[in-house]
Amino acid sequence: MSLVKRPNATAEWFLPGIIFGLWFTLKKMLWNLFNQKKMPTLNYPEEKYEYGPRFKGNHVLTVKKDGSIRCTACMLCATNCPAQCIKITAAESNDPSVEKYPIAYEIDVLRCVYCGFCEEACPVDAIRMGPEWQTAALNGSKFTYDIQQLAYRPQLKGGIVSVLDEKERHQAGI
Amino acid sequence: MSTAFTLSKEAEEFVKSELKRYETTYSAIIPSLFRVQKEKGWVPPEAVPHLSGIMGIPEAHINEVLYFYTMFNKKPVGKFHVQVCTNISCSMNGGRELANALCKHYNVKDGEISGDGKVTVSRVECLGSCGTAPMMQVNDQYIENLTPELAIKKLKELGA
Amino acid sequence: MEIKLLTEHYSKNEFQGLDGYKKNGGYAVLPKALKMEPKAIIEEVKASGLRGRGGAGFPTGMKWSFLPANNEPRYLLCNADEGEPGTFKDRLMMERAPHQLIEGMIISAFAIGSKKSYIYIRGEYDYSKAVVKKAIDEAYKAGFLGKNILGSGFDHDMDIYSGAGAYICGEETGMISSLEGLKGQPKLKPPFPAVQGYLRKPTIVNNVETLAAVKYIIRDGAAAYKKHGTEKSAGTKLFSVSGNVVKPGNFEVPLGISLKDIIFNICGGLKPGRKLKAVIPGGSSAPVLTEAEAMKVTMDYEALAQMGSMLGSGAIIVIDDSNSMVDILQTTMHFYHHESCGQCTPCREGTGWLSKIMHDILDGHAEVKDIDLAIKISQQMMGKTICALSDAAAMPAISFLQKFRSEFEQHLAKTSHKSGDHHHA
Amino acid sequence: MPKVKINGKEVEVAAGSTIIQAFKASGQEICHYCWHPGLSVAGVCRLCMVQIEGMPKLQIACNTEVKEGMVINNTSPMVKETVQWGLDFHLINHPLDCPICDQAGECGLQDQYMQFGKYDPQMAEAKVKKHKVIDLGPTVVLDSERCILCSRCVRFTDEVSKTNELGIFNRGDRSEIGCVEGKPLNNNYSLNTVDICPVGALTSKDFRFRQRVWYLKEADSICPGCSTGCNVKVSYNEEGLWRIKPRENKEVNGHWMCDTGRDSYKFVNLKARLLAGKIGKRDSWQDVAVADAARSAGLKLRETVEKHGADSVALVLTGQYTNEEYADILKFFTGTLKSKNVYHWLNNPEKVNEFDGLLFRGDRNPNTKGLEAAMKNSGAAAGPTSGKWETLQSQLASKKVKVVLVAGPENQATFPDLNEKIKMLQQAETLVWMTAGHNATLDQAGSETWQIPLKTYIEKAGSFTNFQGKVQSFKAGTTIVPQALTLSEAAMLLSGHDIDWNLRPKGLGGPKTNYSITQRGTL
Repeated sequence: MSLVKRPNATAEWFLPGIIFGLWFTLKKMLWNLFNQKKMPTLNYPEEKYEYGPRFKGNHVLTVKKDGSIRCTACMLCATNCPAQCIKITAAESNDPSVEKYPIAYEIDVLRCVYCGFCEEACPVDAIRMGPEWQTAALNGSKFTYDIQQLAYRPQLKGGIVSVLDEKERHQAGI
Repeated sequence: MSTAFTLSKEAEEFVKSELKRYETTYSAIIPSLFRVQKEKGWVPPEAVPHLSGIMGIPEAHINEVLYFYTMFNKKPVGKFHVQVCTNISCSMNGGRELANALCKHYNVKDGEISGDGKVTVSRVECLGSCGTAPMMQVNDQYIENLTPELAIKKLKELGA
Repeated sequence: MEIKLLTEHYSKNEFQGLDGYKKNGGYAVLPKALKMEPKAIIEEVKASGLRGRGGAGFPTGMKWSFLPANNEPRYLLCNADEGEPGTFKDRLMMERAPHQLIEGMIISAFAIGSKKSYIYIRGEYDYSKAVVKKAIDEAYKAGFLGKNILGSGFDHDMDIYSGAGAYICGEETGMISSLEGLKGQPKLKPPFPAVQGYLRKPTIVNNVETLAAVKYIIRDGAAAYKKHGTEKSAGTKLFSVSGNVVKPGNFEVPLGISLKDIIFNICGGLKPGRKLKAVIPGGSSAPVLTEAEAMKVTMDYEALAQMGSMLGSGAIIVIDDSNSMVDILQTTMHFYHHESCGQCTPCREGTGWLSKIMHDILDGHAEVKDIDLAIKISQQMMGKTICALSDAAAMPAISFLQKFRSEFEQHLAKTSHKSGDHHHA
Repeated sequence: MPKVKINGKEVEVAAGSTIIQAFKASGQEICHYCWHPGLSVAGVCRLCMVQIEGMPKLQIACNTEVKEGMVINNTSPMVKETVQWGLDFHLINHPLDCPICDQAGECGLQDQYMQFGKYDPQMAEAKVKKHKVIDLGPTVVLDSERCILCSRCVRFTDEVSKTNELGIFNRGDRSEIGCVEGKPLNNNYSLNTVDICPVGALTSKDFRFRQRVWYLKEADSICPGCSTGCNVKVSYNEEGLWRIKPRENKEVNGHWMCDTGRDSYKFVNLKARLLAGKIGKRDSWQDVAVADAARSAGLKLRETVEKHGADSVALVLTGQYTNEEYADILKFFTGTLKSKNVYHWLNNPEKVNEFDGLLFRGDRNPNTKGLEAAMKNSGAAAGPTSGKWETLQSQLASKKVKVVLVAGPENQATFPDLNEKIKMLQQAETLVWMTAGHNATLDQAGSETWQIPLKTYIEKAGSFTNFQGKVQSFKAGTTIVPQALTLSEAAMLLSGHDIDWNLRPKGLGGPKTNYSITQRGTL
């Protein structure tokens, strides 16, 4: 149980509070003026914070060594997704060593809760939660990420290579 | 299809006579495949639909038989198909060394045809000549109690 | 000491042909047999204690009596698909004395009431096929085959059939499948061949040696035959001895002879300076015997079974101390992997797995725990499949790995570092 | 009737049945792959091992006949270990590509390993490499690595379809299923091999990669493909139907169905369907609510009868509707309109009695028998009246018949004479065309036409009478076009009555799209 303290006479007389507040602000301002480097805040958007590598930001679809999409369209991420924000359309590839691949992979990031279940469900390291976190856009439709956005957006510089290579795995007999 | 593949008249006659020889027509598959191999040196895949046409047996059954038995060559072999036994008794008495020596002499790998198209050396399982190991089978003929040098000499005598 | 019953005239070249065979007492038993009651022949064979010489050692007379008593056509098949590594006795018998086999077969066919028999000869035995075919033609001409044999009213036709290179066709139902023109895959039992075999008709499958021996049982009587050998393992047997002995070859001896006797007296012992390490007593499928076991065992069905091994086809492979047991087991496993027909999963996958493990052990890619794994795999393959090939692969694996475990461990200790890292890691 | 004890539970089974059948009869679980009730016994997977009291070795349940008083169990440690290892043997060379394998979710290996498996894989060696993505024929794709060589498909082509296309080539663990060059797996029953394949080795080209099976629901139904009336189950999700599989019925189809029948999901899906009522003619079509279309058509019919007599209207029925619907529409026509001008539109009279020897029949309507019976009952006409088409034709030409009401074919592909007949029927002043799908010829109508969307077999309950005269009833599975009517509902609306709209099923929502996003406006 928490007790709420009733205001008494000293508390009602607010002038000392105002003076204390102004003084505190002035003190911090002066400190900041002379210690700019130690300032804890960032001047966003000129300055940006670097999150740790495990930060779960915007999704990334990884690619194979040849640059094609790693995803095999197994739909485990879509099945596992608690927000049901992933939509995949699979197709048969002409390359028999690929067999199945997604022709459409869409994530509705407005619905996404960034739980990371998709990357945990993925058996082939095809989807990861990347370090990016700026998801602002002017239009609602911009929040549906497609393959182009997920795998080949400029920030990824040509795509992130998956740790698993199907050909190598097949040759190794796994 | 069977257009490109033909058998000699005698062979076709042979196949037809074998069909009547046994209690069931299916029994004629093995002798017929042997006959094809005798004529062509190996059993090309086109032989299967061709035989199926003559014998009235589904292609898949003939192909099953063809692939089950090891004596049918599914790939072309040299004029002299040298099969060296490398099973227990033979390998204990130098069967593997014999096979290696022959491979080296004819500059081939296991199952390959030598440059002049004459010799194929394969390692095979027991040929039932364990008391006279090591041995090799050149086409149909058993040559026993061999050493690498002797084997090469015998093959030379045969013309390889 | 050798007893030459079946092989009495084998040294004579003329024995191969009809005339030479007749000169040496050939086709003298046939008229006698044809005058007997078929049932009496079966009883005689039963009384002789003759057991199948192909590998399983099942009493022949008993097998014949399993035939249903109906008028369906029945077949006699001679199993000459000799594929067991180490065995080469049937080849000798067919090439030296084809008529002896044919005569034995006619008598057996008469006993079981079969009008058609086949000799299934393995495909590689080209010379055997030619010799037997020629002998059959001769027998037809001389009236020993065909309609109304020797005026007895008994008709019988005989033909040969060539295999095409499959060890599994030595298994009786595998052979029947092969003869039916299918893949040589063993069939489900029941029904057993004696009830439903070749073309779903009652069929008896016997080894070359078994059928040849029938002639001598009828000639001399069951009691005379039984004099050779032991109480439960009667008669003589051809042993094919190979490996590291001075004088390898086929030797006919009475069952119950000591293995030591065969190796050191009949076969002239080992090469000088070599020491006996192990003996495979019944073809590659038989569990291996250590030197100590080999020195005290007698060669009959019971003694070998007691030792945990088997007489099998009578192929004795003598291994001296110049050989690596790892190498031999790898060769054996490679063979079974190569020959598994691929029908039953435990055998198809198990033989492949064992072969890979043995290969890894040989190359030093394995660990000690792989030895236990291989034993476990083998145990799980035993008795789980349609035919006995799975057991035939598992038994040597278990015996080699258990009896010579220290050698395998030493081999691993010696080699496991040379390969560096491998896919186990 | 021998009695046996299975895991302590006593069951009585028919004499001559095998232990595995006794297991099924007693409702107990037994691990197996190669055994299939519709095929011969192969006994090669060696998983249905059981322990029988008095026998030293384990026996396979699929090839061992039950004998009176047998005491059988498959729960002893020995059996369990054997099955665990048996499954491991199956898996050591089986690739772990479940993510791209279409069988995942309905895979025998997955399910049985979960239930009976060892959970301790010890295979460290490289797997055997075989061919992948082999085109076996127009309908089936093979992945040899996934194949566990149970030989079910080979036995199917040998024993059931008797076409012998498949074989197992090579031996040992190099064995592979395959066809011979020049003779692909191409028969009208090829897709049954996909059904019976316990793993993902054989996959259907039509279904391959299109859906994961765990997104699909199943509903039982009757195949409308021909008059055999195979019992089927339909897989669907909110986007529509994806495939049809056979359901066992010993009296009708056994375990199988034909490939042609498997196509009868395509005309049900949205793309092929008529979604709203349409009134008008070429270039002047007007979309109206389904109920309004039916009501106005009914008004037209009744007016015509009042003005020109009962013979000025005609009803044309096809054999693709349920018995109940026939009764209702005929009641409307012969009762309310008092007309006996009813015609049975039989699409291919010359092929009606054709039969391929297994399941597929030339009569491509599921309910020809039912329609004949309904027509007889209503007193309209009897027997297939293909010959009477001339009567209708002459009546149309002489403008005696002014309005034709048609319950057109649901599965338009089975009517080769469809466009020709539509053109003929369009000679009438007014054509009221009721059917499930849209049709281009109809859209080019020169005369006044009503198009009223109807429901398909999977969206309604009812019964079909198959060629044997066997009445097979089925329930509604799912709803693809919620606004469409059944023929019974249409009959009610045509006769001027109303139906209870609250009782009608709602649709399942349509394809899953991220539509909510695109509907959000710009900021």
